[in-house]
Amino acid sequence: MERVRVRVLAFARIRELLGGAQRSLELSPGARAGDVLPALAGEVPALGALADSTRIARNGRIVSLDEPIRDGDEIALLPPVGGG
Amino acid sequence: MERVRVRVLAFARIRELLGGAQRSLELSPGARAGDVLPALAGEVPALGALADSTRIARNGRIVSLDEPIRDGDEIALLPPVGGG
Amino acid sequence: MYAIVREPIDPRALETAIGAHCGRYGGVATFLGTVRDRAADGRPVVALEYEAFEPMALAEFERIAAEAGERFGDVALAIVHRVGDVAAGEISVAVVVAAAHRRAAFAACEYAIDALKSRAAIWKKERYGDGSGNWLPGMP
Amino acid sequence: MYAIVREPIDPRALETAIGAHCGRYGGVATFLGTVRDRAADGRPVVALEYEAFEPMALAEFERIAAEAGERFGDVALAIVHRVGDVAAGEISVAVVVAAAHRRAAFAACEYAIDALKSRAAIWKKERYGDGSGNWLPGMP
Repeated sequence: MERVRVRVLAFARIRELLGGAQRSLELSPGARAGDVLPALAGEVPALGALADSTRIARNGRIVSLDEPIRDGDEIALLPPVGGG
Repeated sequence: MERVRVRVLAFARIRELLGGAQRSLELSPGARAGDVLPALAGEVPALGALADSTRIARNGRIVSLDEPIRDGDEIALLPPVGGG
Repeated sequence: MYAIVREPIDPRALETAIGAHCGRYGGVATFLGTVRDRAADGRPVVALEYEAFEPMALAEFERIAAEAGERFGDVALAIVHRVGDVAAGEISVAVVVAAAHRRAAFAACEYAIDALKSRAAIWKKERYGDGSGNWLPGMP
Repeated sequence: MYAIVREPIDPRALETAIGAHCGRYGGVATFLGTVRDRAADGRPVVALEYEAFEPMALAEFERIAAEAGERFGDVALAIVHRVGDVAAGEISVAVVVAAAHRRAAFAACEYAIDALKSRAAIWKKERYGDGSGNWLPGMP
């Protein structure tokens, strides 16, 4: 079984809940984009409530929740945006 | 009969045709705003063709061509405007 | 803040003059009219020569600003037009509007520049490289 | 000209950067987002703290500018957003658009700021006088 270790980038409210802007995370083989936030919610339960509103970018591109994740990916967790 | 002497202010094309931005003009008693440009056209015929497009301001306020003119008035001859 | 000026226009100074950065407003919309270096027929233009009947033009600026306030709410406006020779690329007119929200700022800014162009006692002459010139047609 | 910056934004420098005064354009429309000193509930706001996922935000700025060009023709755009603490009254975002005519400049400017707010990977937190703060709701 292939190891799947990714770099997680967190922003805004998610960054604060996670306690940092970056961390590494090991996922089960066959993991998909939608598995990242639930995996972190095991450690920080408040993140679970944000899963519905969070978009996932894989290597700088927004992906659907069933996008397969590969070892070495950069996974960004994006709360609803609102600059300006 | 009352003398009607006015100060004429001319702008843009009218100023150039008239050869100056200001001049004084003596009008017949009972003169109206619409009489100013024709009076000057006697001296500068090219002004005659501009009468239809020229608006008249009497003492800083746009007036209709039948507005009576009084001695001492300031009469401005305004070509179609187009700043910006 | 309404003015007819002979020197170059500094839009940043206008923002300050209307209090755009006082914390009350959330958006500033600015329009700068700049002199194009080509006439409609393609001839090179070196400058536009602007002329105003200043008291009437300024009174119109104030009326336009009052109308913008009635239509778009709490807006702060600066309307400044330059006269004399304005070289290609330079700013001939600036309208700066601060408002709580961007919709009102954009709407008031566009309203004011449209009204200025069609109503203010200002004229312009296109000046070409060969020394000749041409008064541009305005609105009656 | 697209940037995420930490220092104060200078809109005049952006005009120069996009060639707004090169003589090719007849109008420049600018939108500056400024930080309001009151929250929606009336609480005093001392600053907004902005955060961006920079590579994605910049890529979005470029896409927005390309779309504006497709929709509104020959326009030159600068889109710059500041991150970090932006105090009440200061500029958080600037969109500067030069175009041959004012309609295109206004339309492209409003299009770009609307798109930026709803699509760019940028977030903001309202910071109050008592040291507390609140991430403002964004668009999913």
